[in-house]
Amino acid sequence: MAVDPDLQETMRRAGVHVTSFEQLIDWGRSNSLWPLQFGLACCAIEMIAATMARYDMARFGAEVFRPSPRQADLMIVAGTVTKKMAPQVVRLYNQMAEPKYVIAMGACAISGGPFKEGYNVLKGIDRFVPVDIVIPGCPPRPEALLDGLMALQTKIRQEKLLGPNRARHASASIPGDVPVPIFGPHDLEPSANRAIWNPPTIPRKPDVA
Amino acid sequence: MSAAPKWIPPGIGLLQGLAVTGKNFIGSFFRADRMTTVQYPEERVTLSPNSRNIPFLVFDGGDPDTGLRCVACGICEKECPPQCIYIVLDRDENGKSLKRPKVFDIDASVCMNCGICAEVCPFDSIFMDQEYELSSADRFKGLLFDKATLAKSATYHAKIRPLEAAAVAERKRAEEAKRAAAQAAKEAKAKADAAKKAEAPPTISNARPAGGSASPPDLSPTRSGQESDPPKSTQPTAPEEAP
Amino acid sequence: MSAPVDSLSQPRFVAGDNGDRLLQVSLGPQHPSTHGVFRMNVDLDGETVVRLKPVFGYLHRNHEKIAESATYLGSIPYTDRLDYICSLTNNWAYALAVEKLAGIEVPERAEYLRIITAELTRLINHTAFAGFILGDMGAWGSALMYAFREREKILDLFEDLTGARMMCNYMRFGGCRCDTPEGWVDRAKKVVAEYPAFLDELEQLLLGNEILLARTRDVGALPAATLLDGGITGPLLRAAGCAYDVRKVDGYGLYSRFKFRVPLGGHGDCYDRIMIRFLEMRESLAILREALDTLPAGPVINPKVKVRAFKPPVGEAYARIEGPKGELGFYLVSDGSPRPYRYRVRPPSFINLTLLEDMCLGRDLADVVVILGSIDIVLGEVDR
Amino acid sequence: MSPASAPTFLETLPLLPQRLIGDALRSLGIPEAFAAAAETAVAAIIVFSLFAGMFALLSLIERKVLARVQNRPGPNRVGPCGILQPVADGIKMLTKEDVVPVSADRLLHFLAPVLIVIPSILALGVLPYGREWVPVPATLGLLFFFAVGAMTELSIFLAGWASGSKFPLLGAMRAIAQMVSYELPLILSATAVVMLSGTLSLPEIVEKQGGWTLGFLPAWNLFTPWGLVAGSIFFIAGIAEANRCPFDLPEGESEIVAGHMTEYSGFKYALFFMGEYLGLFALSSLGITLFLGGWQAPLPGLGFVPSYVWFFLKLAVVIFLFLWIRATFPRVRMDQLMRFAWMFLIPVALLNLPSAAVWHYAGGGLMGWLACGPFLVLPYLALTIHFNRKLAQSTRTYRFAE
Amino acid sequence: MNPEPAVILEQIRAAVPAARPVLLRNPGPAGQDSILLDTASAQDVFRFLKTAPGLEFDLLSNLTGTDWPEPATAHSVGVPPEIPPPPAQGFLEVVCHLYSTLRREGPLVVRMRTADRAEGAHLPTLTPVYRSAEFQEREVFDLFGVVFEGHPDLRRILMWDEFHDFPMRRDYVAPDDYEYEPTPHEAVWERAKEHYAVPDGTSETGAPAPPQSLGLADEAACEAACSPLREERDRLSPNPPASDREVTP
Repeated sequence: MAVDPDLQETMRRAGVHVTSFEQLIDWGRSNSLWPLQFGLACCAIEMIAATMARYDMARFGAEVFRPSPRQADLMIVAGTVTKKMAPQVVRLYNQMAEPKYVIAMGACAISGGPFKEGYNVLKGIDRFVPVDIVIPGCPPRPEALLDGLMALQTKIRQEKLLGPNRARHASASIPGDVPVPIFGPHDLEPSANRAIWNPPTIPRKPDVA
Repeated sequence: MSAAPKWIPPGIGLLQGLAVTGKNFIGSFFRADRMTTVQYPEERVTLSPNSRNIPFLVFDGGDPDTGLRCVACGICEKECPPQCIYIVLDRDENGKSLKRPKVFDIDASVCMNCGICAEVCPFDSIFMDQEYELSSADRFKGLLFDKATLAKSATYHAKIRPLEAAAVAERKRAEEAKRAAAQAAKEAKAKADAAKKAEAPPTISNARPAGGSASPPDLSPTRSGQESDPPKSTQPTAPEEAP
Repeated sequence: MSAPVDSLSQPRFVAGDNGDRLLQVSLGPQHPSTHGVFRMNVDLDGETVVRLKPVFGYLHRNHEKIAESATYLGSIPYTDRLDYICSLTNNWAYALAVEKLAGIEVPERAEYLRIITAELTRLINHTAFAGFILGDMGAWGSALMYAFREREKILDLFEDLTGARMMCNYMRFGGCRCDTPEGWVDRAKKVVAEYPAFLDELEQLLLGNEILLARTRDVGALPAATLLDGGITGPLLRAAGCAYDVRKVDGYGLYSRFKFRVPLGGHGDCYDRIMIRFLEMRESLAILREALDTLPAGPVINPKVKVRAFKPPVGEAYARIEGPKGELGFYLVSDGSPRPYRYRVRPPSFINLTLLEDMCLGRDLADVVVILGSIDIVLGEVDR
Repeated sequence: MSPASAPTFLETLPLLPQRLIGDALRSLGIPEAFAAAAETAVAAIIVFSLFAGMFALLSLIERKVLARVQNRPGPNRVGPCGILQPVADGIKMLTKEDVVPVSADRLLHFLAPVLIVIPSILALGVLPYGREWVPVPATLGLLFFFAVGAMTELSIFLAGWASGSKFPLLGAMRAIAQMVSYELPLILSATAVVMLSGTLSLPEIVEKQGGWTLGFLPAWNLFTPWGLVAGSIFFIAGIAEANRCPFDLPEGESEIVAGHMTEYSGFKYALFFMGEYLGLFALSSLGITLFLGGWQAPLPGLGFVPSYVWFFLKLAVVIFLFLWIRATFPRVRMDQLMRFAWMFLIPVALLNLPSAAVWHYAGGGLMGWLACGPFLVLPYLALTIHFNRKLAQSTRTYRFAE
Repeated sequence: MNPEPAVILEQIRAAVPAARPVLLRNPGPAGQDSILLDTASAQDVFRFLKTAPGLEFDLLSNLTGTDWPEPATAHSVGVPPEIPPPPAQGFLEVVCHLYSTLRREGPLVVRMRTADRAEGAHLPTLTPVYRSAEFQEREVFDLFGVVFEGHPDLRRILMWDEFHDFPMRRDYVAPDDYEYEPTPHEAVWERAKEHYAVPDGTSETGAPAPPQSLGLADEAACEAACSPLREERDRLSPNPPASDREVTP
C-alpha cells in the first residue's frame, strides 16, 4: 500500500511530506551506510582518497569507517581477492549484521581483473558472496566509487520489505550466512558457491559469433 | 642547532598542533585552499585531456556500422596485457575477409585502463575514453561492452581529446594526400606508357589491358606496424613435456 | 553449513616458555592499521609481545608468473600495481632493468622526466607515510587529510602527464611514453614551490607533539649492522646512521648532476625514521626545483627501440633504484623470446619486514602498530 | 549576588511544565507525595529528552567540526546541511540486526550497554542548569555524581569481558586500569572546590562563584591559582573518564579494532555511543559547575539573559574543546597513561589542597596569588625537567652525507 | 663500480678450495658474469665473501630461484667456459646478488644449483650468514620447492600451508576455473573450451551442458531462465536460517 507518487508530489508541493513506513526505513538505511574498514589493494587507496578532503564520502553519511564487521553494513571489497584471503572475506561477510550490502570495487574484485590468470587469485568475489553493485576500473576514480555508492543508495531506497520480491535480508528463505570455503591441496574447496554463482553461458567459439 | 640542548617547555608541541588544526578549522570557512572539496554529483573535477578509463572505437561519418575505422587486425587483442578484447573478423559468404569486426567485445570488468591498445593500434581506431560512471548492478550484462556500446563518433573523440584527434586527422590527411599523389603518379605513368605505346610500332600486342586497372589501393597500414608478431605461444601455461 | 564455532573465536591461550599462559591474538588480515591484508600472529603476556610471527600471502597476485606469460611491454602496467602508491618508481626500475638487459640508451630529456616523476612519487609516498603513521597512533584523520590534500595536487600532475592518477604506465624501454603537455612544467613548478609551506605546517602538527615524541622515541630501535645483515635498505637503514642511498652509490639516471644530501639519523628508532623521511622530502624538493629549471628539450624516447615484438638478446640483468621504501630491484633473464624467462622483483617492503619480530619483542601492542607503520610497507609489493 | 527579586518568566520557563502538572495534580486532590513524584518525573523527562536531543546534535556536530578541521564540509546531503543525519543514523541503528556472538555471555552482553547509559542520565539529574532550574535539588549533589559515575567503568569492563573474544578482552583490561587510575585526580581536584566552598551541594557551589573581582572579572574558581590547577587536572581526567582522545585506549581503534564495543551491533552499539556522549555531557557540565561558575554570567551587565543560557554556552565551548583535541592528538600508550596519572596528576592534585588552604587564609586577591605562586610553578618546573631529561636530546641533530 | 667476478673467483678458490667455483659468462649487454658454487661448501664461501677484508659483501640484496627444466637454456644464459656437457635432467637454481656497502661495489652474482628438480632439490641455507635470506629462502621453497637445510623456520610464506604444488615451476598447471570467460583467445581459449557448449547442446568433453546459452540481447529469456535457478537455490541452501554468528577473530 505504498503512497502513489502523484498524490505524494502534489502534497509535497503543498509543503506536506507524505511517505510510507517502508520508504522511511529505506531512506534512513540508505543515508547512513557505514562501510567496513577493509581495503585489500590499490583500490583501497582510491577508497581512502574518496573519503578524503577532495571527494569527501562523508557527505553521503558514509564517513564512519567501522573496523568491526558487527557495526558495518556495507562491505566495499576494494582490491584483489586472493584464494588465501577468500575464506576471511566470506567470514567477515558472515559476521556483518543484516541488512548488509556488498560493493565490488575495481576490476580485481569483480572478475580477478588483470590478475585473473594468477593461480592464487579468485576470479571475482561474487563466486562466494552476493554482490550488489560492481564498479569497473582499475582503480576506479573516487568519483566512480561515489557514483557506485549513490547507485546503491537508490537501490536501497527502492527495496521492498514485504511482498514477493522483498529485499534479500527481509526474506527468511535466503540464508544470511554463506558457507566458508576451505583450503584444499590445489584450490579452494568448493571453488565457487553454486547457490550464488551461476554465470550465463556466452556463445564463444573462435569462428562462431 | 645550538650546542647545549635547548630546553623545551612541555605542552608547547601540543599547542602548536592545536594551532594548526585551529587554523584549518577557521580557514575552512574563508579560504579556498582550506576547503578543497569538489561536491561530486553537482560539481565535477575537470578531467585532463590525457585522462583514460575504458577504451572506445572511433567511427567516421554518421553510421557506426559502416564508418568504423577498425579493420579487425587483432593487434590490440594480442598486445592487451590482461587479454580482455575479443574480436571476430567479419567474412562474407565465400569466406573473404571484409576488413571489419563482426564481434568486438571488451570485458570492462577485466580492463586495466593501461592504454596499450590505443598505443599499438596502427589504424587510430581505438582510443581511451574518459567516461568513469560505469557502475551497474549486474556484472554479466552490465560490463561486457559490445561493438555498439563501444563505437563513438570522431567528433566525440575531438571533444574529449582535441590535440590527439587533431593529430590523427592531420595524419589521415597526410595519408590521403600521399595516396592521391601516388594515384596521380600512377595515372601519369600509365598515360605516358599509353602515349609511348601509341608512337611505338603497334606490333607488340601488350598483354596488359589498357591503363585504368590501377593497382587496388594499398590498404596496408602506412604506419609500420610489425606484422611478424608471433602468436602467444602456449608453451608457458600448458607445456607438453611433463617431467 | 555455517562454520562450526571453531577455536578461533575463543580467547586462545598458548603455553609460554616460562609456563605461563599467553594470549594469542592475530592482528589479522582485516585490521585497521596493518596497511592492507597483512597478518601478525602475536603472543601477548598481558600487553607485551612475547612472540610475533608475520603471515604473508593474502595479496599474492602471482605478478611474476603472469609476467612470464606476457610480453615485456605488457608487464609495464603490472609494475604499477606492485607498490601501488609509487607507480612511477616501479616503472623506472623495470625499464632500467630491461634497458640494462638489452643495452638501450635513454635520451637526456627522458632521464630528466624520469627523475622529476620519481622525486614527485617520493614526495607522495613520504607524505602519505606521515599521514598513515599518525593514523596508526590514533589521530585518525587530520594529518592523513592534509597529506592526501597535497597528494591530490601531485596526482593531478600525473594525470595530466601520463593519463592516470595512480597507475601511470608512463615509462617505456628507452624513455617515456609521451612528452609533457604544454603548461605542465609551470604547473609542476608551482606545486613544488608551495610544498615547503605544507611541510612546515605538517611538521608543526606532527613533530613537536609531546604525545608523538613519547610514542616514538626509542621504539623499535636496532643498530645499523643488524639492519644491514637483515637486508634492510632505504630510510630505515639511513635512520640508523648507515649512509647507503642507491642514488649516490649506483648513480643511475642523471642523479650525479644534481646536488642533494642524504640525511642520516642517530638512533634508528621510530622518531628518526619519521624525521629522515621529512628531511628526504626536502632534498627531493631541491632536486625537483633544479631538474624542472634545467629540463632540456629533445626526444622523449629512443627511436630505435621497437614498441611491439620487443626481443632482448639472450642474457640476464639485475638493476635497482632507490625507491621511496628502499632498494627496488628487478632481475630479468631473457632467452631471446619476446617473453622474459624469469622475472623477479626485489621487494623492499617484503625484506624490510625480516626484522619486524626483533623490533617488537618486549614492546606493547600499541608499539607493534607504530613500528609496523614506521617500516612503511605496501602489501602489493610485499606479496607480489 | 543579584537581589532575590522575583525570577523573570524566562528564568522559570524550563520549570513551567513541571509546575503546571504538579499544581494540576494537587488541584485534583492527589496526595502531595505522588504530585511531587510526578513533578520530578516530568523534570527528569525534560532533562533526558533535552540531552538525548543534544546527543543526536552532537553526533552530527562532531562529524562536521572534524570535517571542517580536515578541509571538507562533512555530512550535508541528508536534509539541509546534514541536520537529518542523526535521524538517519538512528533509524538505521534501530532496524539493524542484533548479533549476539555464540561465545558471549548473553545476559551480561545485554546488560553492559544498559549499565553505561543509566549512570550518565542519573548524573545529569543533580546538576544546576539555571538559578531556578535544578531537576533534583540534592544537598549531596557532588557525592551522588561521583558515586553514580563510578558505574561506567563497570559497564565497559562488563562489555569487554562478556563479548568472549580477544580484542574486547584487551579493551576491558585497558578500561579498568585507565578509569580507576583517573577517578582519583578527578575526585581530588573536586575536593579542592569542596574545601573552599564548604558544601557538597552543587547549586550552592555555583552561588559562591557569583560576584566580580576587580569590577569585571567573574569570581569563578578557574581564575584562582588553585582553581587553575584543579580545573586543568579535572579537564584532563575528564577526558580520560569519558574515553575521549588522546586517552581513548579502551576503544583503541587502530590497535584493538573497536575495543570493548567490537561485538556490539545495531541498537546496543547506539546505546554505547549515547552512553559515551552523555558521560561527556555530565563530566563537562560538572566541570562547568565547579570551575566555570555554572550559570553565572561572564560580565556584570548581563542580568536580563536567563541563567541557563550561560550554562549551555559554556557547555558548547567545553565540548568544542573536546572535539578540537580529538582532531589533533594521537593516542597515548598504556604505560604512559598510567605513569602520567600516578606520577604527575595525583601528586599535583594532592599538592593543590594546601595551595587552596593558603589561598583561603591569604584572603584571596593579589596576596593570594603571590602565596600560591610556588604551588603553581613547582609542578610545571618538575614536568619540564623530567620531560627534557628523559627525552634529553629532545632537539636531535641530523648529519647529512654527500 | 662493478666487481670483477674473475678476480673474486681466484680469491674464493684460494680461500675455500672445496667450493670449485666456476665463472659463468653473461652473453647479454649487461655484462654481469656470475660465479657458480658447489653446494656443499656454499656457506663457507658466503661467510668468506662477507668477512674477507678486500671483499666485505655485507648486503645480500636479492636471493631468488629459477626453474630450468631444460639445462640447455640455462647454459645459453650463463655460458660456462669449457665445462663437460650439461647434466641430463633439469635443475633448480638459486641466484644471489651481493653488495658491499663500504666499498660501494655493484652486484656480485653468485649461483647455486640443485642436483635435480625432484628429490635432489636441496641446498644449504644462508640464514646463519645473512639474516636477510630468511624470508627470501622461504619464498623460494614455497614457489619452487627447493628445501634449504638448516633453515630456522622453513614453511610456506606466500601460499596457504595446505597447498601442495610449487606454482612458479615452468610445468605447473593452474586449477581450471574458466567457466565464465567472455574474452577467450589463444591459451585461455584452449583451457576454456570444454566449458563452452558447441551448437548442438553438449560440450566437447561430455560434461553436462550448462543452462542453455542465453542470448545477451533478449531480457525476457534471461528472466525466464533465471527463475528456476532461484527456486533451486532456495531449495539447495543447506544451512539453517541466520541464527547466531561466529565471533570476530
